[in-house]
Amino acid sequence: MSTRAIGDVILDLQNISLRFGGVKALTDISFDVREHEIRAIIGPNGAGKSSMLNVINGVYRPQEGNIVFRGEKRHNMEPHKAAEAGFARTFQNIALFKGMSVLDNLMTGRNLKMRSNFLLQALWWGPARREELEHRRKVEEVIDFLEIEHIRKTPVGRLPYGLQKRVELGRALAAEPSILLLDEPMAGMNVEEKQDMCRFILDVNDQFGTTIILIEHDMGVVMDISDRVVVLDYGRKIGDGAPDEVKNNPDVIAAYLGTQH
Amino acid sequence: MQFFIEVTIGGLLSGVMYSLVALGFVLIYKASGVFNFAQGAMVYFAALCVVGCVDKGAPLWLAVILAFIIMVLFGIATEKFVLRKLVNQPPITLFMATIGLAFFIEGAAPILWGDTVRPVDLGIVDDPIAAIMDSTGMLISTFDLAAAGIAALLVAVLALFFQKTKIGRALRAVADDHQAALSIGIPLQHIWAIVWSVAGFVALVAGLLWGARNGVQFALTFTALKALPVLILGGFTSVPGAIVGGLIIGASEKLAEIYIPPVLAGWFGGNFGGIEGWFPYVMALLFLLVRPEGLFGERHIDRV
Amino acid sequence: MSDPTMGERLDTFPRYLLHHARVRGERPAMREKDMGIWQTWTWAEVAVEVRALAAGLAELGFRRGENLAIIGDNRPRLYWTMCAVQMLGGVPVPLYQDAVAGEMLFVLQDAEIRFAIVEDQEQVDKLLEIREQCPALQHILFDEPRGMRHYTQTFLQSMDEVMAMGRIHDSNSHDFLDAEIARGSPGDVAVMLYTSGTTGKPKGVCQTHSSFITAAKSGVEFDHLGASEDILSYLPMAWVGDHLFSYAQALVAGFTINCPESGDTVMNDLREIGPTYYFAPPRVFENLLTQVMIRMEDAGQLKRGLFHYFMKVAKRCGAEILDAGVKNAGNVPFSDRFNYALGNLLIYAPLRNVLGMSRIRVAYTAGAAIGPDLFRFYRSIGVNLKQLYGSTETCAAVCFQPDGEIKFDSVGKPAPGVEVKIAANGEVLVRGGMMLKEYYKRPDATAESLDAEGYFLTGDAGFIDADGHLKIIDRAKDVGKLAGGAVFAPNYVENKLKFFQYIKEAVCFGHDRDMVCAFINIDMGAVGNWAERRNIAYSGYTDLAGKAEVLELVQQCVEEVNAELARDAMLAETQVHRFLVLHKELDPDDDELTRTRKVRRGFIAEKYAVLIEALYGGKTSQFIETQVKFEDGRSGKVAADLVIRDVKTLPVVKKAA
Amino acid sequence: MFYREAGQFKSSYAADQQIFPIRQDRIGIAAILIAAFVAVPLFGNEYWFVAILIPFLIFALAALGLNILTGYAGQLSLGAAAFMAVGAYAAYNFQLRVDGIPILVSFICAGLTAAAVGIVFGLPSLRIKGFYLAVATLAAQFFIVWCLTKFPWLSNNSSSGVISAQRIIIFGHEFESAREKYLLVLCIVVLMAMMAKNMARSSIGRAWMAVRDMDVAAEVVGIRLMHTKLLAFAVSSFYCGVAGALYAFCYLGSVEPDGFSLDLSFKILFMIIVGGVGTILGSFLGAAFILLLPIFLNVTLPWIAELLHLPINGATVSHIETMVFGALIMFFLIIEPHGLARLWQIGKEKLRLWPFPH
Repeated sequence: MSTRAIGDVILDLQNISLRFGGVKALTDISFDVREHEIRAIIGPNGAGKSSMLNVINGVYRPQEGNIVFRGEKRHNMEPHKAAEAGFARTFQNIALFKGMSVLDNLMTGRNLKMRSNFLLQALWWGPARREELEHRRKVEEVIDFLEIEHIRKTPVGRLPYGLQKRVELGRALAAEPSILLLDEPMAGMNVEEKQDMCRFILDVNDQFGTTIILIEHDMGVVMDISDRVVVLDYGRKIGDGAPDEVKNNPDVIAAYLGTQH
Repeated sequence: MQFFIEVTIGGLLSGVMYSLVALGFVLIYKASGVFNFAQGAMVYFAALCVVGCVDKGAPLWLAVILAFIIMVLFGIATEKFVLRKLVNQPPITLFMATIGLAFFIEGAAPILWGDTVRPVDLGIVDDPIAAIMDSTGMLISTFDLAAAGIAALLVAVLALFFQKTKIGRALRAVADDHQAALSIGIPLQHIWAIVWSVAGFVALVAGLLWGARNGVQFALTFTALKALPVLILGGFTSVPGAIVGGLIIGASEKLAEIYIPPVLAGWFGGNFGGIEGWFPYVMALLFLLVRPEGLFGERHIDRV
Repeated sequence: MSDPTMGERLDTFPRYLLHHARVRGERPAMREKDMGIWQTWTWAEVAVEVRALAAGLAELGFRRGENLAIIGDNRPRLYWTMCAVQMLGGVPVPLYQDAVAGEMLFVLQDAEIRFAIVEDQEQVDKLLEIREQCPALQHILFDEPRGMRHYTQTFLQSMDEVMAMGRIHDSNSHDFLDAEIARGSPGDVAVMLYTSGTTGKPKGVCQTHSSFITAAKSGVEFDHLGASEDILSYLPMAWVGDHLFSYAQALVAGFTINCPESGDTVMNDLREIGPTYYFAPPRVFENLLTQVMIRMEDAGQLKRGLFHYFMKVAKRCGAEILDAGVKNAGNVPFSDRFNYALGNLLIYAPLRNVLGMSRIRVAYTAGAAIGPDLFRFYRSIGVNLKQLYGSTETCAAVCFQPDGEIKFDSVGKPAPGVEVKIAANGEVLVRGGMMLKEYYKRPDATAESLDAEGYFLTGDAGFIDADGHLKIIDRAKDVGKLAGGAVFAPNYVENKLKFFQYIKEAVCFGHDRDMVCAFINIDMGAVGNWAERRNIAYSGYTDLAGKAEVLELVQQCVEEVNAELARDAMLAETQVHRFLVLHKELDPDDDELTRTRKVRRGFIAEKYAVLIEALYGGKTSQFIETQVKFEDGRSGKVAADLVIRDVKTLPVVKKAA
Repeated sequence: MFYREAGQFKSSYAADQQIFPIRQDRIGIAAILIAAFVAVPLFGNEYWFVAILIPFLIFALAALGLNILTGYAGQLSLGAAAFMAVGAYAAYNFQLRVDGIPILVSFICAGLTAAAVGIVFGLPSLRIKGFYLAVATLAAQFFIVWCLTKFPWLSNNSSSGVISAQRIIIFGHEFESAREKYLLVLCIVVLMAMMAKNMARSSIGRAWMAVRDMDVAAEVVGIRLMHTKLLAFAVSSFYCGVAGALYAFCYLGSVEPDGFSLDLSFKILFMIIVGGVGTILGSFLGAAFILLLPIFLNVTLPWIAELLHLPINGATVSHIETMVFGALIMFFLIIEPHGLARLWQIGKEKLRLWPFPH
């Protein structure tokens, strides 16, 4: 399928447990992610998939466990530190900035890389102005990549669902992440939109070597595009391995048969 | 020490009044998620209605009933012309709308009823209670005590209303989950109209008590400003919180007013009275930093 | 003005390019909407790029006289490729980019393509699909590298690579390209455009530098085009019109061509650029007008009122005022002029703006008959829309409508230096500097299309009217004669009928007969609406088509056509005498129309022989039953008693010519 | 209709990202600026400068400040007037206590002082949101005004905290007449509006809006909430502070702490609601509207009352004014929550698409 070389482990999650009050969302979950791979997290509704992503980039703080990222061990991430370290993500329920245009939403993805201070920006002075134009160029590359030229200046709130999802991916890509976390990137899309999205995900992985961790409901898609799959059920890990292995894992089959939806 | 206790009790008793106003806030917030800045204006308006009716020659009891009817009509009108049009707007927008509502009432009330300061006589004398004064030497006003009693009664009635009546249960259902309430067939708009009427009733009681004490005047609208820190302290959704918060704020602001200015004057020289104006806020603010959900509020988890 | 060429020999396109790079090096030569803005290349930059590409191609082994295929949307680098190939004395062969691989196969084989330069992965895939059958194809260059990372074939290269190679080559030996350019001569074939050919295989039309430069110059001089024009290039590069406007004329006049971002954004890009020079086939103008009308229906009362009021004003005097502006000889009353000025402020100018036509000085349409209402609409709102006439073999530059002499049904006067004459059978013959050299590898076809005096046989029938305007009436092979000897052009009459919104199709008969009769198909939408407004109830097409009111409506249309025909001495004999409205819609599924919705006259005449008999037999009605195929594949029968009506005809007006 | 954009294409990002990308807008703005800088000073009279134009500009500046915080960064504040007070008193004290300090430097320092105070009261915004924060800003409102009243040093020991602004001398020229003051205020407001617009279209503006629209997502894309929110408080307070200084120095001449009451804060809040939350233009439209409405009512109400033979006095007019304000706020929130600026925006879109419907 692709010629990229899967590298060493860059993210290792060790014995993660997360509770909200008395409710256990995740229980003692461990798995690792290798550089350049597409790693899927699957499981029935309420299995704790989104919570897992939220732990990875620091939106939630796990009560127990460690996150080892590029050899550095820590108890939890901070969202903006995760962003600085090269994590970008999309959300299950689109979390775009509704009041802004597509272009501006994508530009926020580059905020981290913008250095000039607000005074220079207020004066639209040399470096600030140059920087703004330079990053615009980068963002335009993402727009071109995702084929959303025609909606560049449309406020995101007015876009149909499928396009919003694509814009959200664009915002993540604008940050040139090394690890991309995708929370159900194809949920609620029609077949054609799903195909497009699949193509984009594979292209990102292939062209930029981005490591991708993705949650997806569509089993066909997951089995097609991912290198390895983690299966969660009721906050516990019940399977982990290559798609074919996972597909034949009796626990996984039971979990899925038991919770048809 | 005696002075301290006297000040504290005085403070607690006026705190009851804050609680009363805060209660109106909580009711509306719980049922409709609206932070009603106009509650203070409603207190003023309700009191003016009573006074106005008395001016026109109605006996007090009739005036109170008329005022109550007016408040109910007002509640329905608010729901119909303002809230219903703002469904699904962010809470901040609703909040700002109630600021507008407050201005509207503050402008309309004096046009309807006149803007002079007028007394209202509930027949309760504002004298120290002799028995207490004799035994402990402390000055505790009969009126304050009666007011506290009425407030306590009101809280009890409301508690019963919420627990025992069908409407009350419906109100609680709405507070917990709008969707759920809809699905069991309660028209949300009726609920809101009822809640605003109940809040109007609470405002009426508060207005009468405050008015009887200080005269019915524009300053009554400021009670809303006092109720805000109470809410922060007690939590926006908790009836007990409103009561406890009101007591704490009432007592502490009186104590602060008595004990802090001399200290400041000692440092800087001059007169530092009027601390009451901001002390509850700063206290609430500091409290917020420690416990953002308030004493009785529920901790909220952002789901992503 | 002194000689602008300063003694240069401007007789090939590469020389023109270098000329512009020298004379107006800083002026924009090309823009493309890309990455959100209009990326711009000046003439000097384009010259550098083209040289790099040419040198790179030479390095790859591209040789003088070879053909090179170009496949893709209108993109600057594909236009550059044309010039680069010409620099090396090769022949660019643009192909229609939306053709499937199988359709491309013939051209690739016929032209013995060794090099192909294509736009993107999509086109590369098509070529790979048929590569086995094109053993000659050795190099495929692509413009857009996206998605090409995993194509490992060595014969695939990106244009970037080749141009980088070329840049080095050109800087090392600048003289090489200069010498190649110097070797070029005006008589060399500059480009090969394949005609679609309604019958048989496509033929490659070889056009020389000289002929296209002649054609371009005549157009440029005719409309006084300067270096400051902007044109939007969005029509297929393989089509002669695009080659004339976006390549030949741009290089001759030195104006700017603008490439849209993508096919979906053409309308928006048109609006942004606001071209001063514009070309579109009638169908584009028609779609635009339809959109205007639909969108105006959604407008508020006031706006709609204003729009309709001023549209009436424009219809009354707009076209005249546009002509008057040119000729200064208008006798439009002041009140109309005032009304029109007001309309221009409130409606016409804003409308031109939203359509992206604010800056248009000259707009052309060609390729098919354009309805007079449609044509008049654009002219009346102040867009100088004109018609031209030509074909691939004549570089699309035979006749242009001169400013101020616009006739809705003529294609204008012969361009300077072009001779037009009408053969005895009515066919239009053309001679001039803009003619093809030959059909590629088809001496037979070449010989067939040129007569002894060197006239090109266009295959179109037409005549030249009293003012010297050429009028095309039909394909020559379709033209017949009435029994009385008058020329009968069925298509011409049918088109006139079809310009009425109520008439969807018309089929005219008359060859070897003493009068013209017609079958009519009403337009279900338009007539249905019309009927509803009059409270006429109907159950379906057959029912509606049989209503007396509808027949009356159609009769009025036919009579109007007759009145128009009567005005033309040449055509007056072909007025429609009798007609009937068919009981079913002509349908490609029933083989009555081609898939491109052209009437299959012969087939219809056979199928409905009984109706034709009735028409010419003087009957007033005729029963008919027809087998039809429904959309779901079932078949059934439609039957009706068709009323045949006589139409008023006018006596022929004899004009003193 | 008058927007004819065909042919206005952009061939560079600089051209595409300029403040007014449409030529007709640039012409319009240029016309307004010429009118404001040349025509108005030439033909305006004292009443216009003092009663309308100067307060309009100053309130527009304050509204701009509040709009940065509330409209752009989404942090509701009910204490704008307090920060104006800080600015007014700070400018006064800088003039008073620093020898030879240029007045413009004082204004800047006043803004900076307000910004510092703003940051202190913005700190709670890191933990609390929405109306909790509104309550925190109320604390600022009451506390600051109390301080200004009670600490005599701040008002140079004047009774009840009243201060009288010093003379305005810039490069040896004294700005004395209303016309001169108008021009000074105009320059400052135009400059600061331009800066606000620049911030709004830069990364900092996007960060504010991101925090406003979806703070969790903002954090995930790497926007530091603390930094962003506090900067919004600082910049907003800076604008309010300068507005306060101008209020004291160019408008009223002498001010007292109670002048910067909660009512004034509300008035500024109303300006941005009516004008348009989250737009620069809205601050100006809102300020004009809220300022002109009472003038309009004062003129028309007695006239109407006379027509209907109703008794009316000054108090009633002011009650009606309050009532109308309240009704208007509700009206705008219901009908057009994005205010006059959005109406203008829609109107403009209509003109751009004319004759097609929007």
